[in-house]
Amino acid sequence: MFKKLIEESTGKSPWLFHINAGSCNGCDIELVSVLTPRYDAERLGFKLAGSPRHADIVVVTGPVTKQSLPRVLRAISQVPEPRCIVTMGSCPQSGNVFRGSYSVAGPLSKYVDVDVDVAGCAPKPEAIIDGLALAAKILKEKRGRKK
Amino acid sequence: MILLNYIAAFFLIGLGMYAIVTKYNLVKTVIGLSIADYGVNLLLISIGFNPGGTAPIFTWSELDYNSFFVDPVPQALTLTSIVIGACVTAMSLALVIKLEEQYGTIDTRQIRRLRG
Amino acid sequence: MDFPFMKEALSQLFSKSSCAMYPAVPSEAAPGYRGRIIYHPERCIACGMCERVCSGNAITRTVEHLEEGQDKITLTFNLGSCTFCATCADFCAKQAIEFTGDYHMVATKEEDLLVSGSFIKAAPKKKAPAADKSQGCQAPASGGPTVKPRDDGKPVNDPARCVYCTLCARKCPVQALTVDRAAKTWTLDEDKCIACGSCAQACPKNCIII
Amino acid sequence: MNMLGNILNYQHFPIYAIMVLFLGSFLIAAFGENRAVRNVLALLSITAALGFAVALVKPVLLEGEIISYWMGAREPAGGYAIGIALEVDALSLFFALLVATAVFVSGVYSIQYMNRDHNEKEYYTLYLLLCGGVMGMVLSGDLFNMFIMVEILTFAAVALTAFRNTVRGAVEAAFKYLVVGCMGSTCILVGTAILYAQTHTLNLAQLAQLVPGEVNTATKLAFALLFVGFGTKAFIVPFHPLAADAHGAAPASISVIISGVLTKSGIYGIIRITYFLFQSMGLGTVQFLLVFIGSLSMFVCVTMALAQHDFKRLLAFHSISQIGYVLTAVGLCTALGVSAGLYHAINHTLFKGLLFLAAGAVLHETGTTDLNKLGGLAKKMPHTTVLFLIGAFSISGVPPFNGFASKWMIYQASYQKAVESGNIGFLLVTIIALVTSVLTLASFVKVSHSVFFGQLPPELENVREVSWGMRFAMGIFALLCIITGLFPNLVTAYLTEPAAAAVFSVKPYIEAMGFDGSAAAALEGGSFQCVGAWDPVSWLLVLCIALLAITIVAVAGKYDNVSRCRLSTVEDKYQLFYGGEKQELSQLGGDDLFWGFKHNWRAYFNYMHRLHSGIVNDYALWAVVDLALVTLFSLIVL
Amino acid sequence: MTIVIEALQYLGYVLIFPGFLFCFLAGMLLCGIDRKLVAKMQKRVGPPVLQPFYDFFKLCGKETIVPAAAERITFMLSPLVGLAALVVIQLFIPVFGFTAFSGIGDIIVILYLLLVPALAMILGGAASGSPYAGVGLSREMVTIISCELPLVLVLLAVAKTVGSAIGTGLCFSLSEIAEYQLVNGSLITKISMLPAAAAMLLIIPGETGNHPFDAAEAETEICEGMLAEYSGAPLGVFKLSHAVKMLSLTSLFVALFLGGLGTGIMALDALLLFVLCALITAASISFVHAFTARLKIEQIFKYYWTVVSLLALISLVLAWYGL
Repeated sequence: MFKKLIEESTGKSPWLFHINAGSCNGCDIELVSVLTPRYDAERLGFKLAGSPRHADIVVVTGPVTKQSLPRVLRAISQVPEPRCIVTMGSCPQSGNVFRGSYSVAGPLSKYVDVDVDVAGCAPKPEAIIDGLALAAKILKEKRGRKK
Repeated sequence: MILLNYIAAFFLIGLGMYAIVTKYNLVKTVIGLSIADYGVNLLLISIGFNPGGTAPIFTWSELDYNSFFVDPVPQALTLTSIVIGACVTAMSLALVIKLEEQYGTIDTRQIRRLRG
Repeated sequence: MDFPFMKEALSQLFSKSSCAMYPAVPSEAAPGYRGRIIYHPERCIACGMCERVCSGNAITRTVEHLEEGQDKITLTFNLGSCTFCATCADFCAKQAIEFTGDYHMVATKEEDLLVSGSFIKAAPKKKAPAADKSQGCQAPASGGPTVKPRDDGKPVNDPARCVYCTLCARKCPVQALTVDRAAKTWTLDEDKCIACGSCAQACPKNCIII
Repeated sequence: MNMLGNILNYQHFPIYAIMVLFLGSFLIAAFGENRAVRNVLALLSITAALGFAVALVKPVLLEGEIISYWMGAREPAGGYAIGIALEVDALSLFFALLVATAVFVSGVYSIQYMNRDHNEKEYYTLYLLLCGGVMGMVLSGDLFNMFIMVEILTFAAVALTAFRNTVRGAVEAAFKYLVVGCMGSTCILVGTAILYAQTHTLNLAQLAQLVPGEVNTATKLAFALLFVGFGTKAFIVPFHPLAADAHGAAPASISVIISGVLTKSGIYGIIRITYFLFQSMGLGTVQFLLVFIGSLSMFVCVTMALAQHDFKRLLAFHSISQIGYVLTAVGLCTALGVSAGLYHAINHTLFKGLLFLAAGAVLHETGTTDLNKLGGLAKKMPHTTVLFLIGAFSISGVPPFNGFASKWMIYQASYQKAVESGNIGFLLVTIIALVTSVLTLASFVKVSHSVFFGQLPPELENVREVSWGMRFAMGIFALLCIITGLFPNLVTAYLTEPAAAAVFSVKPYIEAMGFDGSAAAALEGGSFQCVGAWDPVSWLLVLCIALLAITIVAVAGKYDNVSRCRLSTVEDKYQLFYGGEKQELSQLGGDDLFWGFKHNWRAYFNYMHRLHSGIVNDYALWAVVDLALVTLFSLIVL
Repeated sequence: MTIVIEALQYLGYVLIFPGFLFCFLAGMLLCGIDRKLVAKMQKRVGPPVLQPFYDFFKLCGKETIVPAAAERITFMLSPLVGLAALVVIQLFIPVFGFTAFSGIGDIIVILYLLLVPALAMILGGAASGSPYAGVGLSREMVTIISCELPLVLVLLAVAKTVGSAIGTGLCFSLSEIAEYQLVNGSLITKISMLPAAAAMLLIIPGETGNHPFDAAEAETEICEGMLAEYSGAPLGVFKLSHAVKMLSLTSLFVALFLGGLGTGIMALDALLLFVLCALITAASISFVHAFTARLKIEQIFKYYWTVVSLLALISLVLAWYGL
């Protein structure tokens, strides 16, 4: 029973940890707007956590600069299993306009397995909700696979 | 006459306290302690003094209700007190020497590493 | 102490929320929203303008040589690298790139974010794919052109207005134009020209006529 | 056989208890060159002292007998006490037990704690002198002997404060202590002399018989002098800076004696003069004096402690704060109040001893007590940490440890007093006591965070747990802390209530020595009755059941799904989360941890900081002003 | 035989009714209601009422990481101790006429027991070694200090009022306070108790660490402070403790001021208690949350020691003079 409760709950309460890896702030603002009354992701159980230790989903924005790379990787490794990594906006997926810059180490998928990509520059809040819902589903699957 | 003793005793105690409170020299502080101590000794002796009494040296058989002597107890107290006073002076002077070694001064205003 | 929203909070308790219940209630993007790219290979002439103007390096063009001098040209738009600025669409002379209101660009694999299309381009021919002429071409300036347009869609220069700024030559994707400022000459290598119309668009004096 | 029986008669035990300590001291001075001999002698004498004190429990505490012992069998002649007397009633024995326990544990601790110092022989000589002085003082039935013992213990304490004279400020602290301590001793002597001049006796019982009938300017002055003199020994405000200085420099085992025992001797003296000699506790004004000074000590010292960043100095201020609790409770003059105060006195000796020993253990291993330089020792010294936490919980009054039981009684006593007397001032005392308790908790949170938890500075990487002997000594205190916390009924029934009853029975005290006690004022303490309910054993049982149930449920719910670092190099995953460089040490300094609190009180804290200037003249001035104020007070109201 | 039955009965108290199970369900529901209400007041839909349950069970399924710098035993044990202490508090607080364990604790014990969960959290945070935890525990401690003074005043005022009414002068026993209210009506009907009740309402969010007094757990500034290094089940237990603390404080309010509403039927009483708790949560936690911004720590201190303490003091003085 306990196992089932846990499995059921895993998809219903995904907590986010947001890492800004050199983002221009566009995606960050959009992510915050997802929590505003207009979109209110909390009704789906989403919540912004303050520490990676609390999080289920890591949302990375920005092109992953060289300076931020070790910290991003450290923060991601500190998220307890099962976890799900979401890249938000084009930057972490490819580097976008910053690609090829001397200071950009991205894309993120070179270093960790990215679960969900949300494209857009910046993505529309609805797209973010889509992406997070997909991440929550993946989370639940991972949880089910583990047991 | 004995009143003068009391006044002198309290004056000495007061003087000692005054020295401790107002003098910033460690040695003067020690002197203040000694002066206060002498004041106490004087007070003790004065308490035991009976005008016209003899020295309190008796054997059991000599003692009767007519013998008139100064109170021996305060004298014993005074002796103890003098000994203690000497100890205080010795100890405090030893500490003053150590302080001078460590701080290079005997000014109390500069010996204040422990504060707040 | 002042609590300006105290009453507001109370009144909201008994009124309807302002949530857009998104996943349950589908939501349309606003008009003019630049979402997922649709690429129309049949209109494309592979001029490469889009690739050149793309700031995010999202567009790649691959050329595959087939027999008979035909090339299979594939354009791939990586949405994961796109800034959705629509400059490519603006620059496309042939309207081959279209931005739609579809914002559901969520993928678990990077390949899902690629939009690509390919077409086969024959060796230089007389006929070029028909394009909407009224669009790519600027309206003639007052006074009218002094030269007649060609019928194969390739450019003609109007020497009366040309100032030999060389912008057209720089914009030409296939280096078919040579402009010499000193000698004041404008020459077109007709074999190279693909009739994309970029020169006409680039011309500040509207002296190139297609 | 008869002689042996005579020697082993418990009537002689009080003098034995004092003498073994002094004897041990002299023997060590004479034969203490060898380390083993020295340790055996020291252990023997402290164990014997403890044994004699415990042997007196049955006749004195349980059966209520008052032992009167005349040295050389010189009984009073002609209605006047000539000989030197020991008088042991329940109150004396209560304090003697405290002394013996603390001395025993601290002695056991010293053996390994002092092994890195030179001059151990002198240490034990002075140590046993100090202990004998305190023991003699609480068992003495003679005011002048009390003074002598006070002088002995002051001397020994001063010498021991300066014992590690290379430690920062040790000599300075000793000198300040000596100056102000001697002023206090002088006050006691002058007070004694004045009382002698008025009554021609030095025997406490006879003084108690004669003094209340002879209230004049001179005895009022004597009251003030004695009160201030014993106040110096208890380090109550305004003498608290001395305690802080002395504790910071003295070895930890001595701090235990100074805070746990020496201050108690001051409290004992104050109880004796207010309840017995002058029998003035019936006066609301004297109650006010004690409660006021107690509350002031309580609050001022706890705020001073919050501002400290030295482990032992902080503990020293807390020590005085807790003494403030004791004095306040004793000053309430109700059975519950006195009982609560004495209970807190026991607890204070135990938990403060434990805390000082823990601080000593930290100092012994790391070489520093600066809160800003320590951290993360819990991983290196797990047992010390647990023992320290027991002490910290006890002093902050976390149930079910002993500090809670006594504080709980103090709150009730003060609130009851407020309700009964209708004086809203006592209500303020309850509130101050409660707030002080929380502030105490706050500063111990600060200590535990900055010493035992948090991050380990790299230079403390090689710290090891202290030796078993030191842990054993701390363990005794910790065990006693828990026992006295769990069985408050037993403690009150067998220890504090008899002692509190003795406080209110002046007449038997006088009559035990063969004097006429009929004139003694009958102080009525009222009945001992708690208005609340507190049953720690049941509470603990319930807590354990709840904890067990929760643990079972938790473990079933994958609570033990733990992953931790098993490699020698720490992976990223097990690093702390913070946005800085990887290896950066970011331990929070203990200095200003409660900024949010201190910010609002910054004027007060700055003022207090300036006031505690560290200049000995200032402290002497405070003593003189205190003396003047108390004199004025007693001249007006007594 | 009777001993066995009695033991089972007490075990039932500890485990089921006012104990663990009730705490768990009611606390989580209160938390859910609070979140829903705040969302409503902010024009949002808000999470489902059962969301705290989802959160808790999800956290149970997560991996628990013990940082290398942490002291493992303290780190793992402190959440459980904190929760156990809260459950015990709940056992001491009367449910109108019924108290599970009446003879072993009183107001002051409650006052001190309320420190235990906070202390457990502080020690757990300190044991984790995180600098954020250091900042968090400092703020938490200051918040405790802030709340302590007004809470003491409120409790003393109640003790005085009931004590002078029943003739003993003062009364620290909670079950006696509850009985008095059952006979003589709720204390909140007395004028002297109104400021105390108001003060208590303001204390509740501070004690539970709810918005706007949550400087100690500010997730945007200091990564949830003491909880920064907690993950998985221990974190879930802390979240549960927070929920139970809301229940404890609100039911303490009910016991102190609304004790006269009891019906005498236990099931009904339990339901009534829960409804009242939910109402108080709505008034004191959710409502304040909805329209305030987080206070700085020194503002919290100032606020509690001036405004709230003054309210409580007025009440105490009124009670003192028998109004």
